[in-house]
Amino acid sequence: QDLTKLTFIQEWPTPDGFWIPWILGSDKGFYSEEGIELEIVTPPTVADTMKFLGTGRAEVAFTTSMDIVFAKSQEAPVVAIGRYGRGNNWGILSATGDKLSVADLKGKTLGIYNDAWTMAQLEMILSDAGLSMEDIKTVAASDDTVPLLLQKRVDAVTGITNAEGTEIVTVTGKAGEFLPAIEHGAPNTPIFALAANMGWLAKNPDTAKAFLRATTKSIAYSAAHPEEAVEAFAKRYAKAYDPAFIKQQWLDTIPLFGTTDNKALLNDAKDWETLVAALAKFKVLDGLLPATDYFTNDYLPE
Amino acid sequence: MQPEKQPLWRSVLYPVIAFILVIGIWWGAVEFYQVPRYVMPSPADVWAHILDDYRTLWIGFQVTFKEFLIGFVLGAVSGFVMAVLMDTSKTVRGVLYPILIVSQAIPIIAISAALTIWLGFGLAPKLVIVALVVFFPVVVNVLDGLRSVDGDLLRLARSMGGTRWSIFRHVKMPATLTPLFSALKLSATFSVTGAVIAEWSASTSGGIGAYLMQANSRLNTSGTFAAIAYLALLGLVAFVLVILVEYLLTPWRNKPMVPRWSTRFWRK
Amino acid sequence: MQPEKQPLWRSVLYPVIAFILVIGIWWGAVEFYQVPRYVMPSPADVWAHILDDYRTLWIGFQVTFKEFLIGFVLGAVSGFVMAVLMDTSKTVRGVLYPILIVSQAIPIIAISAALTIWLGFGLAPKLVIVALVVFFPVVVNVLDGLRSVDGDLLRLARSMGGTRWSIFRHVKMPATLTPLFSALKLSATFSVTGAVIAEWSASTSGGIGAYLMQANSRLNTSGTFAAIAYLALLGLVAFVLVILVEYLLTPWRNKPMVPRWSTRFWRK
Amino acid sequence: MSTTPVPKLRLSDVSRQFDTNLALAPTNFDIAEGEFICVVGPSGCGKSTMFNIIAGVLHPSSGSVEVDGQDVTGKSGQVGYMLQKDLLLPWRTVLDNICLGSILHGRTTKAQRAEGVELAERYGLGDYINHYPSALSGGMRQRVALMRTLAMHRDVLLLDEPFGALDSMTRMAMQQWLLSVWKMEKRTVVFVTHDIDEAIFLADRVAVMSPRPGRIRDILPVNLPRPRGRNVYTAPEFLQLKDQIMTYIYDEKDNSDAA
Amino acid sequence: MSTTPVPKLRLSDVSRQFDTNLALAPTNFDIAEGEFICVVGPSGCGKSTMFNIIAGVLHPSSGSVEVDGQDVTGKSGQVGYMLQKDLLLPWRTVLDNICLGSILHGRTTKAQRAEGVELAERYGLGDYINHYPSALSGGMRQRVALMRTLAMHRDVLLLDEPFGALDSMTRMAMQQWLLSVWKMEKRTVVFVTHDIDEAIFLADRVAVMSPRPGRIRDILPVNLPRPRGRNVYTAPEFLQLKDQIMTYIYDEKDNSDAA
Ligand SMILES: Nc1ncnc2c1ncn2[C@@H]1O[C@H](COP(=O)(O)OP(=O)(O)OP(=O)(O)O)[C@@H](O)[C@H]1O
Ligand SMILES: Nc1ncnc2c1ncn2[C@@H]1O[C@H](COP(=O)(O)OP(=O)(O)OP(=O)(O)O)[C@@H](O)[C@H]1O
Ligand SMILES: [Mg+2]
Ligand SMILES: [Mg+2]
Repeated sequence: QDLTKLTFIQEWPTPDGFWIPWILGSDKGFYSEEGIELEIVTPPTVADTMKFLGTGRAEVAFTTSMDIVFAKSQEAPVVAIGRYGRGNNWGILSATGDKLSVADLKGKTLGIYNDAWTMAQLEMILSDAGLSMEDIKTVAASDDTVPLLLQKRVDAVTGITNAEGTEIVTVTGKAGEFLPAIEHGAPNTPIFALAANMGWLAKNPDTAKAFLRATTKSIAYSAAHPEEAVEAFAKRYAKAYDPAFIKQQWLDTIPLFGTTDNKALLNDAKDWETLVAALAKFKVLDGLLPATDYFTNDYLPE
Repeated sequence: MQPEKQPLWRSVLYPVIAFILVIGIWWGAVEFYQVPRYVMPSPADVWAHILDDYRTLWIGFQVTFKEFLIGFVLGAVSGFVMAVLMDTSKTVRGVLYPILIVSQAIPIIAISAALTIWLGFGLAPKLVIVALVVFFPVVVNVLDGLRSVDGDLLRLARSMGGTRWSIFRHVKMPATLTPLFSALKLSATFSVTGAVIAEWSASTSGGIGAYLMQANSRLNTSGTFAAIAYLALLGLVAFVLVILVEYLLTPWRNKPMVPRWSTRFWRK
Repeated sequence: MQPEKQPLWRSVLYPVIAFILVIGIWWGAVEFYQVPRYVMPSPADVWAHILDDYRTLWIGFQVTFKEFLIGFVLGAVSGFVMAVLMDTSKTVRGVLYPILIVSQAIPIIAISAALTIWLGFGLAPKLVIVALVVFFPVVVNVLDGLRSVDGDLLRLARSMGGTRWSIFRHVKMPATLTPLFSALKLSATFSVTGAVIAEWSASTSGGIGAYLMQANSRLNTSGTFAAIAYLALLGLVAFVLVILVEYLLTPWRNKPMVPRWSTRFWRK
Repeated sequence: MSTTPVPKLRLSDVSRQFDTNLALAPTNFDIAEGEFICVVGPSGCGKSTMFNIIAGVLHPSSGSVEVDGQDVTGKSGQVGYMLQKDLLLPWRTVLDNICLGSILHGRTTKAQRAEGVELAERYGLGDYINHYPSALSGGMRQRVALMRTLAMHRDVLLLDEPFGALDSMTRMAMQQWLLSVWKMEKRTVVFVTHDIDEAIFLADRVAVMSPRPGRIRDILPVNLPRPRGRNVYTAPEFLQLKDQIMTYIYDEKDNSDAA
Repeated sequence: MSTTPVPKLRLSDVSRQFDTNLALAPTNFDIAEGEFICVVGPSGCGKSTMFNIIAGVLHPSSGSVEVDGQDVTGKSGQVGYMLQKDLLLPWRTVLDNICLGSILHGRTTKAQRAEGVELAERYGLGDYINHYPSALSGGMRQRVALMRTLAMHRDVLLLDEPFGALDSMTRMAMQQWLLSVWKMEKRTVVFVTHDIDEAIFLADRVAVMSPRPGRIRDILPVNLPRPRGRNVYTAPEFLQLKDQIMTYIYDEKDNSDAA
């Protein structure tokens, strides 16, 4: 049987536990069963994913909701075809036993992941306590902010529970303190998404459906077999990774899907509306479109 | 890479033609291939962005320029000192040379995190990163310069009763200026890249490198290319600066006489 | 940066001392300052990691070496051609030189996405990135070499009825070998860094650069430093390779006679 | 003057101007087949300019150059040419350097290389054909440079201060050697030198040039018998010629600042 | 020999071995105050080795060097020293190059610089004190190099082929100039040259050296009256000395391969 090659561009340059479904799915043959040969490629920087998707260099992408919004504001022909996770687990992490409130942030130094969504949410949280960006000092590190936190070079870092949070647990053996953004004005909408090039989508609806079917199946299987999932990852990326970290990350990720049935990837129109409204309110960018322009559920399995 | 002796109109005209050529090809390509804006903007987009955000860009330019300048001088000076150190003994040279060569293969980004942890978020780690870019070429060239001083000249200086220090000061050191500057010219623009990488590593600065990264993360290609344009400008400034300093420090290469303002000028 | 003529035992002993020194200082510092493992591992940790994962690292080494090698040759050849082109006319030189200089200030990572979009995810963009690292020094040095050929020698060759091409082939071109190789030596190890950046740019490869990034992104410092060790090795191999090729291609610099196996050797 | 009806080399009103500087005033000079002509004159009097014109690598501002009655003005490759600097290619063997002419014309044939070897053997460098020039002494290098010129098979050889860079003792040996080569090869030689002793020792006729503008001031025949040994330096005719040339050169008023 | 009771410069059994090569066999040589000694000999006969030992930059394998009866073996800074290469510092003005000795001893005083200017003016380079060496001709550069040596105020000057790189005409002018300097400054000069004419023209005594091992073969007094003009080249005494030196040099059996 001839397989259709599908280029799947990732959100950032380095593999991590989020990718487990398609890694394990490829190994188990879930994609080839659907006639797809999945080529997983990484971008130079987090910003380049949408360039590859928009120009059709890649057909599908693992990305963030925010990147889709930014890309569409630049008229890139991309659209979300599925969500990855349900809610917003982004927030501010600090060392174990050093729990911070929003008001405590005044005058503190924060290690941040340098993207637009981080800045936007940070502003939302700060305004909840009547603060602004002027009241804190931010440090953007290209790779990782966690070592800075552990070495007490910064007082706190921004991040999500199943990445930065996982790191803190793996290194120190204890969970860090977490200040969730959703409790302080940020919208509780999914961070990650699967996206596709719209031109390709129009011409290859069946392949798109096949891709999402296989992915849905992979998520369900990976959630049910975490040990196998971590093994598949370790096999592909050898010892460049700390297996303990990957395992922890996947375990931290599974609950975020909510369900792992056919509805796992379903886009919720309300989520998108909330997001667009928040972006408009905080003037994060110009050129916002109606919420329904950002996603489609047409290619999801029934 | 000594710039050619040429009439002034040429040394202005040629870069202008070069500039027009680059802009023209860029614009033509963007129009002809219908390159989408989120991949590559047209020169007009970039120009509009620069006009729109010139204040931030200008501040960024100054920040990055400062990082470049201090780091560059630091790297040049420490490279020079290292070369002098290595010139003193065969053993020192033999041991340090392999370390230097191999160290070049280590990507700076891989050690920038450790640098930040040791040195904090201030200027220090950025200066070190810029300095590292200049360091190696300077060591190699200055060492070559020191070792190529004519043995007869050294013998003559000794026969005149020169001490080790005075011979170094007056005979060997000035002989390293030409190779030193050729190393500096080769690494001037490249160390601007060093400053950018440094800003990415741990950025509290509002430099052009940080601007580039932020614009890039928002798919704001006009912003990205505006930053690149400023970096190109910074590279040009860096290069011209090195040439200028060389011109001032090595008057004997361009002039038949010592300049009148020099303390070495003899008035009857 | 011609390596010194020294007895064999020295050219082995010195690097060994250098190696021991680096490892010793590293180990001592890690122990003394109680540096945590997630900041910097001890040499023993790294060694353990290498033993544990040698297969992947070895494959990665080969992948990266291939990228380096092809890209390096590509960059050297195209730099050479560019220099020859620029040597033909003052105008071409005058226009291209400023472009070349300024282009050095643009960080490769800022354009690597565009490169990948044009050239795909395969080897091509990686080769271009490595080639870019070598390109500039080669152009500068070869151009200098071409322009420093003695005018009297050229006049002599013309008086002997040489054509433009045969004079280029037999008189000018061989004169560029020495500056060409000094550029290659200066950029050999550095272009290993180029290969690493290239792998970060669009990585479907399993090279050492990709390994480094993966390890680095998740605080696997043993993995990071294992990758750095392999990169250092790669840099050393690159450097030694260039020296070796230079030795073979320029026998007149080391030997009094043409080697017996050469076609230029005359047998009575 | 011992000119034959058709001279081997004829300069007719050859001159050359560089911007406002008349490097060579219109010059006429006939040289017979097999003659050995030496040209002496202070620095900057246009000797190299004249040679570059004859060799065809510099265009004269006026006048023409004829070889065997053929106009060769501006044509290169008609005469052999050699300079003070040996200009050997360091990356080529002695043999290849001797054969450089044919290399520049494409490939060297086996026969051409064999001829180069024969030349090297005949003139005492047979053991060095596979060496690189860096392995040779200054005198040996100049000999190779001359063989390179000989291997071009041109009847006229222009030698521009070929021994100027050698120490006096090596130089004397080279002069002897050059005369023996000239005798065997029967070429027409024009030889530029700063050294008056050398000029008289070698030449059939000595052309004395003077600068500003560069021109031939006089041509003096040397009637010393050949072969000439060390004893000619003390011959009265030699001393008288030397004195005359010195007078020409040092009593020109504007040479006091030449040093 | 015209030696005074205590010679200005005395070499006693000075020799130097390089590995297995005896560059200079044990040599004795006394030089009187104010004498002008020329040393001739083929390449490699140990002339520069001898100079380096006298200048104190090379240790002899045996023997001692005395200046005014004082043992100065291995001590540098006792004599003035000048080489064929002018070795001017390109980044220093002519004046600074002349004052290099005092610069190397710390700072130049105003007086030292004024003295340098005076030297330059006295010997025809007054207009060039603020120039860089690159703006000067070869002859001018050598004159600066000699002034640098004079400014050191050493009684003994060692000149190692100072004019070897100049063309013959510039060279003659420089010889005249050197003699005038020597006459005014009243120094003791030891002058190495390859050129026999030059040696005889300049010297009070000519030391002829021969190689393998390097040694002084003979010392010939030159009894030509001073000041010497161009006419000395044709004086019978000159020609006879020249012939004798040539015989010494060229009839040594192992010099045939020197070229
Ligand atoms: N390419 C050139 N452009 C301008 N002027 C030149 C050029 N070549 C030579 N001249 C000038 O022409 C005059 C004659 O120079 P030429 O080299 O022929 O002298 P020469 O007799 O060979 O001197 P030398 O003995 O130093 O070799 C000099 O004044 C020189 O400056
Ligand atoms: N530093 C050295 N190491 C080994 N051998 C040397 C050294 N310096 C000189 N020699 C040898 O000593 C001998 C004498 O050399 P020296 O330079 O004194 O000769 P010279 O008479 O000055 O020759 P030239 O006329 O070429 O200057 C030569 O055989 C030379 O090879
Ligand atoms: Mg000339
Ligand atoms: Mg010598």
